[in-house]
Amino acid sequence: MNVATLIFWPLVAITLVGAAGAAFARNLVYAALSLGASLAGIAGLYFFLQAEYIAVIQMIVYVGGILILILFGVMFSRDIQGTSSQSSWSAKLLGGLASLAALVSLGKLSWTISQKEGLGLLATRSPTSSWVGQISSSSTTHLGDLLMGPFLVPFLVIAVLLTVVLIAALGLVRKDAP
Amino acid sequence: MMDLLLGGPDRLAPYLMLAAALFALGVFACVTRRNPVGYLMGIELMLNAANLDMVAYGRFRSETAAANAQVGSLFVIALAAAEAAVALALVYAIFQNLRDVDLDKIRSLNGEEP
Amino acid sequence: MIDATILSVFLILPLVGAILAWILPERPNAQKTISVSVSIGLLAASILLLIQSVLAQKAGFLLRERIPLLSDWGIAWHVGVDGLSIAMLFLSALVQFAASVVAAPKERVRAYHSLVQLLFVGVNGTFLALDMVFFYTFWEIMLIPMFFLIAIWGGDDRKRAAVKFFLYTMAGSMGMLLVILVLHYKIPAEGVTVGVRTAEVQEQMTVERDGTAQIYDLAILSPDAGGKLAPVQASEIVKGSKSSLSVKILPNFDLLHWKLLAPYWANLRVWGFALAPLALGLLFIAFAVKVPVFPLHLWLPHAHVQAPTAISVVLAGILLKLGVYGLIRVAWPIFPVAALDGATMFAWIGVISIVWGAMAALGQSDFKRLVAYSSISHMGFCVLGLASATSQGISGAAYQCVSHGLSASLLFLLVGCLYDRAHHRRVDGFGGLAQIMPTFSAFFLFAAMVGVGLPGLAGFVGELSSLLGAWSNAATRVAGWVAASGVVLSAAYLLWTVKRVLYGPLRHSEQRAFSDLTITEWAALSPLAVLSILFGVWPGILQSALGPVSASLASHMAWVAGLVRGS
Amino acid sequence: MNPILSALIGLFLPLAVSVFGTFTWRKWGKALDLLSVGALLVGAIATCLGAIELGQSGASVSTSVPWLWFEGTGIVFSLGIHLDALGAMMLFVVQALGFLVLVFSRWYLHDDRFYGKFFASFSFFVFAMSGVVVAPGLLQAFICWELVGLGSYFLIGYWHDKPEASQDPEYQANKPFYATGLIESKLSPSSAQFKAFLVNRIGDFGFLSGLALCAWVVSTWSGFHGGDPLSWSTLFGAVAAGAFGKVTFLGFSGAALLTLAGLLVFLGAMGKSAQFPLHVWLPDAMQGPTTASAIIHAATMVAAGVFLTARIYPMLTPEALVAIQWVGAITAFVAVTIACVQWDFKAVLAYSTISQLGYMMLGLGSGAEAGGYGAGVSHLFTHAIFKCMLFLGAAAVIHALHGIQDLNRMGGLAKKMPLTALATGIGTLAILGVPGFSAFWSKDAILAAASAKVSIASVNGDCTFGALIPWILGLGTAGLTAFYMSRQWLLAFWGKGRDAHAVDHAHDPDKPSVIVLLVLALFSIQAVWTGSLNPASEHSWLSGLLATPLGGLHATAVGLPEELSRVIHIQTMVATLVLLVFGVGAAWFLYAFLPSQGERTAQWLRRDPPTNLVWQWLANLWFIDKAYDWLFVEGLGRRGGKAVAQADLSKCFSLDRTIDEAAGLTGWAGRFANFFQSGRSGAYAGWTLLAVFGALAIVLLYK
Repeated sequence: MNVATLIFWPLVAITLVGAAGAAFARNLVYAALSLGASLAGIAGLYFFLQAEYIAVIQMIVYVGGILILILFGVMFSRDIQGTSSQSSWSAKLLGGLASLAALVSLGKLSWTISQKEGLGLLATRSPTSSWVGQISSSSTTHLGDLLMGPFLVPFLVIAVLLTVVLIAALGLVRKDAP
Repeated sequence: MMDLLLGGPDRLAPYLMLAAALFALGVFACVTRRNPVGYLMGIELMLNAANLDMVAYGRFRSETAAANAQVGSLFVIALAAAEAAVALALVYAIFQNLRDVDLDKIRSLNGEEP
Repeated sequence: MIDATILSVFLILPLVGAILAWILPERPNAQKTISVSVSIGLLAASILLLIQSVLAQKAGFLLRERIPLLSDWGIAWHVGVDGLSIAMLFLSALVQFAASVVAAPKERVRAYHSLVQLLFVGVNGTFLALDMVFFYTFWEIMLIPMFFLIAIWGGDDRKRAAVKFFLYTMAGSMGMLLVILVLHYKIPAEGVTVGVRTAEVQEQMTVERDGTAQIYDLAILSPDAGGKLAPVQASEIVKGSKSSLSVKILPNFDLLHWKLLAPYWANLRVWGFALAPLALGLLFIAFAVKVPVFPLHLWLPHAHVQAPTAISVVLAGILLKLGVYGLIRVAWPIFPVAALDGATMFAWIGVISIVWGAMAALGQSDFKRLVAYSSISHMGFCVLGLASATSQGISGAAYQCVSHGLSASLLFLLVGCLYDRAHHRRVDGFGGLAQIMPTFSAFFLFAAMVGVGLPGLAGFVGELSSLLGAWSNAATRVAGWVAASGVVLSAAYLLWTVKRVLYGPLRHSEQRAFSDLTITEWAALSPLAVLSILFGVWPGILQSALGPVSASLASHMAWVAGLVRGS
Repeated sequence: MNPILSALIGLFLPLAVSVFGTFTWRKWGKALDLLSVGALLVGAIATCLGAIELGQSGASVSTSVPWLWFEGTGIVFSLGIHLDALGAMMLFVVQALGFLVLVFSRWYLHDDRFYGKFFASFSFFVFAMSGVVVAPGLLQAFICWELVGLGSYFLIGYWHDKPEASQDPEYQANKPFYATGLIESKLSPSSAQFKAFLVNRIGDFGFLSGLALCAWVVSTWSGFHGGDPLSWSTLFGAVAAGAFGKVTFLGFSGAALLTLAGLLVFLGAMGKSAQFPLHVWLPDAMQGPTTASAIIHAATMVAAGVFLTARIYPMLTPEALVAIQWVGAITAFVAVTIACVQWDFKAVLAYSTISQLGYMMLGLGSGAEAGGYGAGVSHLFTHAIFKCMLFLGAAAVIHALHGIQDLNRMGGLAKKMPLTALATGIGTLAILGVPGFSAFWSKDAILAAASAKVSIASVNGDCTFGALIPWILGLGTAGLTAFYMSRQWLLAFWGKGRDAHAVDHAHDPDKPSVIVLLVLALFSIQAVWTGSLNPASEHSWLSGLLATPLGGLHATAVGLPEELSRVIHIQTMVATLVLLVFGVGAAWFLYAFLPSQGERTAQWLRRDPPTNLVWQWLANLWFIDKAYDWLFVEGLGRRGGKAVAQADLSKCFSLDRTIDEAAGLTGWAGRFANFFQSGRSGAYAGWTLLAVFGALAIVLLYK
């Protein structure tokens, strides 16, 4: 049990509990806030995976942007408390079944794959405690090279898409929109 | 004990298991929420689960794979942002028209009057 | 002179017609002109082919084209015409012409004409296709326009009739789909090597650039000096120096390859059951619904009664023939042994259809229903002839298809003429029409006589050949004898109708105002009548096209049966 | 003239006229008659020259073109022309009689509303019959056979717009008290033509089956090397070579199978030649114009059956011949009894025709070695001539009386139309078999043959009482023939007119028609046929002709010693003469000596139950037509048809219910599917995800 492990497991717990809150909390504001916690936890996990840039982006875009948007959206609801808009038992049953199926199937898949880790299916190189916490600048530089190199066209497309989406969103919320 | 079962941060299993759990929770949220915002949160959870999976796989495979996976997850985040923006705009539009955003009450496509 | 591209004309022309009819503004004459021009174009193309086929007098495919599309699945665009399909294409174009010329519905003209053209895309495609995927696709494509044509422009009970038609045919073709899939998956991935009949090789052989021989685009193999299978030079086959010829067939959907595999299918077992009888049974049901034979015919009178005149003409004139065509082209070649084993049963099914249809026709008071039952009775001869699996019987079945296409079209057109004037179809609502509509009466008597099978008209040749075929096979002989009673019954119901409708004093004086045939009615009727005489007086024309194909199929069946039973 | 060419002219000239006439008779009907008369004149002359060219040499000529063939079987059916002495003679008779009848028809139908149509139909009919006569094989015989049926269909239904007698107020008003069972009380021309065609089709069922049977047997015969299996030479060659012994059908083989084949083809002949029990169409066919009856019932349609039986003689086994003889004898007797009580001028002739056709079959069935073949065929020719004339005479009478056919309203016509009376009288004498007239020769030959057959059988020691019956029936028929034919002539022409109003204005036909009658009367004299007054002359012109087709068949028995044969002939002659005297005497006593037969009949019927019973039985035509009506028309046709039609529609039988259930299943499936489509987007997502991940979970867990 080293320092990395000590940080790692609480992060996992935060992520999981936050997600559970997002899924189960009756009050939408609580749900949104716990979602934020979960997203932040994931950002922390990205550090463990040496994806510092993604971690930062996760914090900025998700926690800083999308979460705020969601909180705005919550305000449109009449029943933020969730007292009257309780979902029916059939919906809960269906949701439970579907999520159980997802959990079982994905869990089984993940289990199988992680067991095969040593069988050459994936590289055996693993993040060791020696580099946990160290920021590798090369990773970000490399990412920049990729985005401006082989992934230039998708990058541009995404940029265009974002522009279009913003304009479309504006169009949708215009006063005289249908 | 978890260490023994799943390993630690230097093993692949905990990341994948966490992602699976996140995904399942996202599914549950999607199905049960009657509010579109709650629905959106479910979707965000599922997207994040996928992203986490992707980055983890990349890291445990090779340096190149890790970089490519990160580019991919970057795109996913961008798309998620766009999607959230559109979704919120839709919620606003619905709210403007119907003064409510309860998904269970929006059933015009099923032949029912709102 | 002509190559296989002409075949696509049969699909593209009606398709273009359908699109044109749809996009042009709704004006009855415009749409009608398109329909008629398309059918004339098809008629010209099919006559061109027919002449070629009559001159060639060969069993092989006159034109054939095979373009692999999805090689992994063995799906190919494989179309081709031999004498049989050319005759059918000709009949199809003729029926289309007659159906286009007569009065069409007045409302929703664009949709009507588009659907009719689309229907003929399906019909022609089925006659052309040699790949089971496309055969099935075209087979099903036919259903949709027909469904709407009955359901939109039909009589009072049109929806029910359309649904009935759809369900019967669909239920039948499900079995066909199952058989197609099973057969495909029963060809092992490494392929099957089967022997081929020398006569078939001689009929169908094509020569590659390097001089090797191919049959249906498969290299013909023969053991070389070392005993290994190797491609054979065409010249060696012509010389006859190679005796044991075989081909190797990989998983595919090719109808002709499946025909070559007939000995393989005959010995195949699935879950402990012999595959061939089951599969043949399913295929027979699929095609028999269309023919239709006795217990599966119930959709036909209903559909006929409800359908508008032109659609009845199409239904009786060409759609029923697809059933027989399917039996000749698909069911019999692939499962010859099972077909021969079941010959007695199939023959009796045909005979029951003949007698039952005729008896039911005797008891009808609705004109269209009467003609519909007469169709069932006449098509029974096709099944009888096919059951015998002899050269006479098979060509008789094909010939009967053409002649019944002519006679039934004539009868339905004439009933339509009456309906246009009287607005009802009760047989007893007419009487003595010969006095006021002499030309109509002449045509009606003529059509009845074609149906009766009067020698000198087309109907006789088909019936005679079918009967001769049935008598030539020990398994179907008794059935053939009973079937001969059909000549009495057909005379009974058709001429009784003639008597009631045409002769005697004028029964309803208001019918005195009826006009005789109009120019368009003349135009629709006379080609059919002329051909009825031509094919009756000089059957050699059609027989040159149909005979070699029939004989080839008969000897294929006999050969496979010998091979399988001998082993 | 080349016989083939002459036959082609005889075939296609009338065909051309009829095709032309079909399209033009409305416009140019008046010109069409001359065209068709001219065509048949040319045909008659040509075929006469052809027959002379062919001569009595016994040679035959034939030519054919392939018509229908089947690849891989070697079968090539051909159409063409096959002429031997018999065929050439028959062809000439058909064409010549056709010509004469047409000449007569120009007068008879001159003011008819369908004038031109008659000539078109008639020409077609002559074409079809010529086609049967020159047929080179069984198939062409069948084809033209059917066309003959079509021709008769046209001719019988000539006045197609006439109502049924039962719905005709005019007829009902004038109906005589004895009209029960009379043909005219039943059918309209359109019904009669339908009945004729349908009854003939029953025969054709047999013909077609027999044809198919022969085609099958011959094409599997080892001696068959391609070609037409049904051509006379191949067919008879196969029969002679025992091809029928090698195959089995329904347990029949060899001679039994050959008998079956022969009888099946003979069934066709029974239809056309109106043999019991398929004779019912012929009396009704009287609804056509009388001149049409003259050709249908003399030389053509009904003769076709006899001609065909003669043609297929080599394939008829002794057993088949016995059956044919019985059929002929029964037919002759049944018809002759019915003819005795008919009061309709044409009905008497109709039943007389049936009875004479029965005679011919009786003759043919007696077998070649008893002389039956020659006798039957001779009677075919002689009967053709005098029956044609009798019908034309009837036409003259009916025309003169403006459509009256009732014998009760005639009488005394001899004074008004002497030439017709003379010609008809000669015809009657001929049919009676009075010495010196043609039937004396041919009918006695038939009876002699029937007798000779018995003698041959007794010589061979297998004579049974049953074998005597056809002969006895034949003799009885001879006597009754004398009775009813003289009755008819006496009632029509003798004595005083009973319906003065009608009879007073009667007159002979115009000159050409009278000449036709007299020419035919001339040919009713025996010497014209045999070339000598001695009826037993072996070397007569016609017997020489008949000797040829099958190589040495004679009109006299060859299976017996000559003295015995002569004794039989003389016995027969004496017997028939005695019967003749009795028959004519009875007719004279009842219908000429005693007056007022109408009232007398009525009194008889009231007074004498047994007579009444017999009269009812005969007047109702042995109840055969009634039985058919009940059994086939009402029973099988109307009720059977209705029953089947209803069964076909009924739910319990049809698959409709299944279809409905299937439709219900679809509806249920729809409602089931509707459960998933609640309209809640969350539910949609839930079901989709559940399906995807459920499937994935199952796959992953149970792989």
